[in-house]
Amino acid sequence: MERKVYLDNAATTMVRPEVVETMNKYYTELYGNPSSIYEFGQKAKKALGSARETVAGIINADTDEIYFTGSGSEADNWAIKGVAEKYCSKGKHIITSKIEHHAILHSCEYLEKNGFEVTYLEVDEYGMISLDDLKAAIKEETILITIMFANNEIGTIEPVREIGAIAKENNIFFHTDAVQAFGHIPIDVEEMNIDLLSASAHKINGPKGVGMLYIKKGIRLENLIHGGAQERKMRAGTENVPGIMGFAKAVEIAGKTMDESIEKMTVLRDRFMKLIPERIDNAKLNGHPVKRLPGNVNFSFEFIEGESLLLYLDMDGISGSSGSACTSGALDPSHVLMGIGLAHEIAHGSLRLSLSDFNTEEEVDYTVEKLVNVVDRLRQMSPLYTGRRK
Amino acid sequence: MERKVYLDNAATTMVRPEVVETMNKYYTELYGNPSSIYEFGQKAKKALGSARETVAGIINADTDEIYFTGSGSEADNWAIKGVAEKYCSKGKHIITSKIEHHAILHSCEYLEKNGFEVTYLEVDEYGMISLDDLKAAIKEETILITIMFANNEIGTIEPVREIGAIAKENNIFFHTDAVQAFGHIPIDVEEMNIDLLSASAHKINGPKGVGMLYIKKGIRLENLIHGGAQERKMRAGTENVPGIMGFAKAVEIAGKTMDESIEKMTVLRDRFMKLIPERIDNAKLNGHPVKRLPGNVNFSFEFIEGESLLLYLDMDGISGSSGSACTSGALDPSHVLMGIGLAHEIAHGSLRLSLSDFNTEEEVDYTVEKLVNVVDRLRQMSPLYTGRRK
Amino acid sequence: MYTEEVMDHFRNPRNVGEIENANGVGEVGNAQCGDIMKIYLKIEDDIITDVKFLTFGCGSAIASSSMATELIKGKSINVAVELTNKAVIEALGGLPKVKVHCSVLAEQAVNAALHDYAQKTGKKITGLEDFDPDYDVHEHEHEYL
Amino acid sequence: MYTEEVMDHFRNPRNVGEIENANGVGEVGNAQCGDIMKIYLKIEDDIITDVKFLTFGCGSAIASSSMATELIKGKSINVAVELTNKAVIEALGGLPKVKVHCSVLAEQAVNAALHDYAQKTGKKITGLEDFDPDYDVHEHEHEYL
Ligand SMILES: Cc1ncc(COP(=O)(O)O)c(C=O)c1O
Ligand SMILES: Cc1ncc(COP(=O)(O)O)c(C=O)c1O
Repeated sequence: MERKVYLDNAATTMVRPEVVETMNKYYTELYGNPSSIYEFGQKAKKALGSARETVAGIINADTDEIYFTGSGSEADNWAIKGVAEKYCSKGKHIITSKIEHHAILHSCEYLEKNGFEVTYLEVDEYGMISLDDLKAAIKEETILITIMFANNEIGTIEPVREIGAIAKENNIFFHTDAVQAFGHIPIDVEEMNIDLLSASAHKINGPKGVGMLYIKKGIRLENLIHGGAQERKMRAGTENVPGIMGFAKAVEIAGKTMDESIEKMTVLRDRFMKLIPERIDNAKLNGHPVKRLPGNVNFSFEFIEGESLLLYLDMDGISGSSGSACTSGALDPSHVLMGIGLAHEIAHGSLRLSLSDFNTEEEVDYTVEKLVNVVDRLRQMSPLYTGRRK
Repeated sequence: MERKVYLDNAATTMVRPEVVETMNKYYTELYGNPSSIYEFGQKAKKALGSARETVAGIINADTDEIYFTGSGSEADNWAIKGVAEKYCSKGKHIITSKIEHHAILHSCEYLEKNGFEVTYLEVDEYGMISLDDLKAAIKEETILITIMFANNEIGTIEPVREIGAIAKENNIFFHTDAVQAFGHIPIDVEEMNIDLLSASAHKINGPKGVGMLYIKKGIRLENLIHGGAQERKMRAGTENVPGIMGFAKAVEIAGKTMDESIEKMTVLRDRFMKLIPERIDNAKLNGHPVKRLPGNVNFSFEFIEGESLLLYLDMDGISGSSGSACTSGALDPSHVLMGIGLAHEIAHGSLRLSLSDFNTEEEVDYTVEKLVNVVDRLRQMSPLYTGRRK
Repeated sequence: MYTEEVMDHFRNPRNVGEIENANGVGEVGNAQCGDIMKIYLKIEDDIITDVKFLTFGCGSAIASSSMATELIKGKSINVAVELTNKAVIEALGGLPKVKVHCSVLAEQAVNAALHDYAQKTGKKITGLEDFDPDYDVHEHEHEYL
Repeated sequence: MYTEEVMDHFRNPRNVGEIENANGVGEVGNAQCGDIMKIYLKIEDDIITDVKFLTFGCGSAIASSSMATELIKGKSINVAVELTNKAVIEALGGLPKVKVHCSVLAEQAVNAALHDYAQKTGKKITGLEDFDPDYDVHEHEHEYL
């Protein structure tokens, strides 16, 4: 395997060299503890402040509304459990959707075990929630609406602004898991009435193990991690200064190049979305045709199974991902593909290709070429295949 | 300020160049998601497995008893809340000590708000808990004993083996916050009957933002972070592969050099402990004279206050730490110094110097020299000083 | 994740295809669960002279099918009926726990094809008495771990 | 953490020491809370001709003492009594929130010394009517934020 075409950027990304360089400085030179008063620690503290400013800037938040965490999952858990614990006297009802990330769904299930009621909104065939359903689900006891900004599997972008307006009108907190959207598409927490927002550095060419939760001023959460006075006493643990500085660097670059990057990725994405159905029969696009992340391509190929597809593509140096149960050791295919109403056997044959702006048109063409072969090869092997056998 | 003598290694450490090198490889080359099935992801998965083995090895645990976290604080929170939630039907009583880290104390306080009872054991003047007190505190409802392996401020090493024996005899889980001991002194979870143990990478020249919890086989914890199936479904979030690999590298080196490092640091520590009282009147050693971490030096200097001391030392390029309230914005000096029975005014004048094996004898002598001057200068300024004024 | 043997049989699966005049055909699994195996047998004088398979499924399903067909090719039906999922796993140098059911499917597919042959020809094959063509491995997955 | 001015006054505190024949001495704070300030005044014809201090406390306590003494040195007692903690903070280019009480202590120490002078000399100093020598700033910290 000579060639490497990385198309799994929704799972995780390569860390940019500039980001690595930034981090290395803080690993070996400016490694002081920001809580220490000597100059060496104060330098780290100052750096943290500037990182917070950068991260706040890209979503139009205030610097002191940004709390760094150890992952997107931690931010999601914290937002949901933190609101639930602090505001349970107001009510114990939460609204979310069926196609959230497991960090949201399993946090909600945890709360259900602890006496909360959760409404899981259905989505349409594109993965879009219905605003009417949302309105109908709101009750006196609803304290939180948590709907993702964009879906990680099918790339569908939810009507966040409208959700924010509904939440505000009803005086309910609105959290959005923006792990897939943050740094990729424009977000304005002010304009969109977002109260809490989760993000993760490793989805934007930053380091793994660093995330953040934006908490609108005035909202109090119970801590998820108790201990030291870091993050204004809200999230304990010696600050991961190198990771946070790397995150900020990645955000800075993402912010500067966003327009360009959206344009570039959209061209590549649309090329995939045009070529695949042209070259392969019975290929179904998953997710919304237009309201989707610029980097997300998701197709189901009838008669074949996703893991084999991935493994054959891997042999051609192409890294993708699938919602097939077989890739996860689960019995059912992904809840997202089920959520948009795919039949099991169709869902099993799904492929997600997720772009970064390091990808090229030539890689798209190479991938399509290989994909045509691989899909054909697997179909020739499949007892379900109804087309011509060779 | 030309010179830099870093003596705050109990707060955080410089990342070793070998560790940085290891991490960089995983940032920019082997950045694949270990949950992905393509070869690129599988390589990361395999690496994780070997990291787990290394980390398990140094405490004589099994590979699948190691769960990586985002910090020592997360590990502490998870251990305590996780046991509390899963075993609350057995009882709601927890035993800890008065001089634990805040990650432990505040987790316990959180549980107290939620219907648990917590006994905070007193310690003697050296910071040592009493085994008789421990035994007397055990009740039918006790589900967890959590006592730190070694104290972060005064370096005292608790009688962990004996605590483990008592816990085992009484069929109670034993968690130890080993953040300060792990990788520094020998730990054997098997022999010492430790059921749960927290550690943090950045205390042993590894990266910040990576920790681990050892969970003895057979013990089930409620998740602290719900979501994806990572860490055998126990701790969600895309694995911080570079950080974990860096942690493992640091552990590997710590393991190989432990004997040598203990010897070296003990010599330096004892030099401090000999020279300081020789050169400075009214200097009181805090912590145990012998049963203490090889890298921990802690003195109280009467008549002066810790923050000024730190700032003057900083001007000479020396980074230390203090349990003074003034360094933390709190009103009272550290709970640890209060816990060992220091008077407020003495506690305010405390200084912790914590070594790594990068420190040298020459640095010790330089520090003592400067310390003599700084203490004298502050005493000359102090209205409390009873000695000769110049 | 997979051993070299699994990858070899996945990369270059042996005996892929249909046999037009097969005298034993078995299909097990279902699309809902993500794997279906269909095995075609050409049996002459109680000897499996040819065998082919079609599989819809993951890498280990394809590799298990390939390996199972190799293990029974040229064998007598009395030997073929003894093929166990463990033998398939062993021959593959192991399978991940969550993939063990693939080897069971392969065993079942061979049995189903032999069963079909027995039914069509009226022959009795010792070892197939308990064969249940509707048995669903996915519901019994844990039993094989 | 600290401004350049604070660090300058901390590094090179002005007016450190005692005045042997001081005619006004004030001490505020307590060791338990971690800061004590003692101010010595030499007053001639209502003018503070000399002032010195001793302080047990953090960096900002030392800097506040130093700055306060500079601000009243050579001033008349009627001007000195007007010294506020805000003036000290301003002259220092700001103090961190958690350190504001240090500036209050400095104001209090000056007042205490003036009060002592007034008591010893029987003079009345306008502005000291409400002075409470037992007032503990630590209990009122929030009021000055
Ligand atoms: C004894 C002890 N426990 C827990 C912690 C918390 O570790 P971390 O900062 O990695 O969260 C520390 C250090 O800060 C510590 O010294
Ligand atoms: C939508 C969404 N939410 C949450 C997460 C969790 O982020 P992390 O892996 O950083 O914990 C992910 C990615 O894994 C995601 O795509």
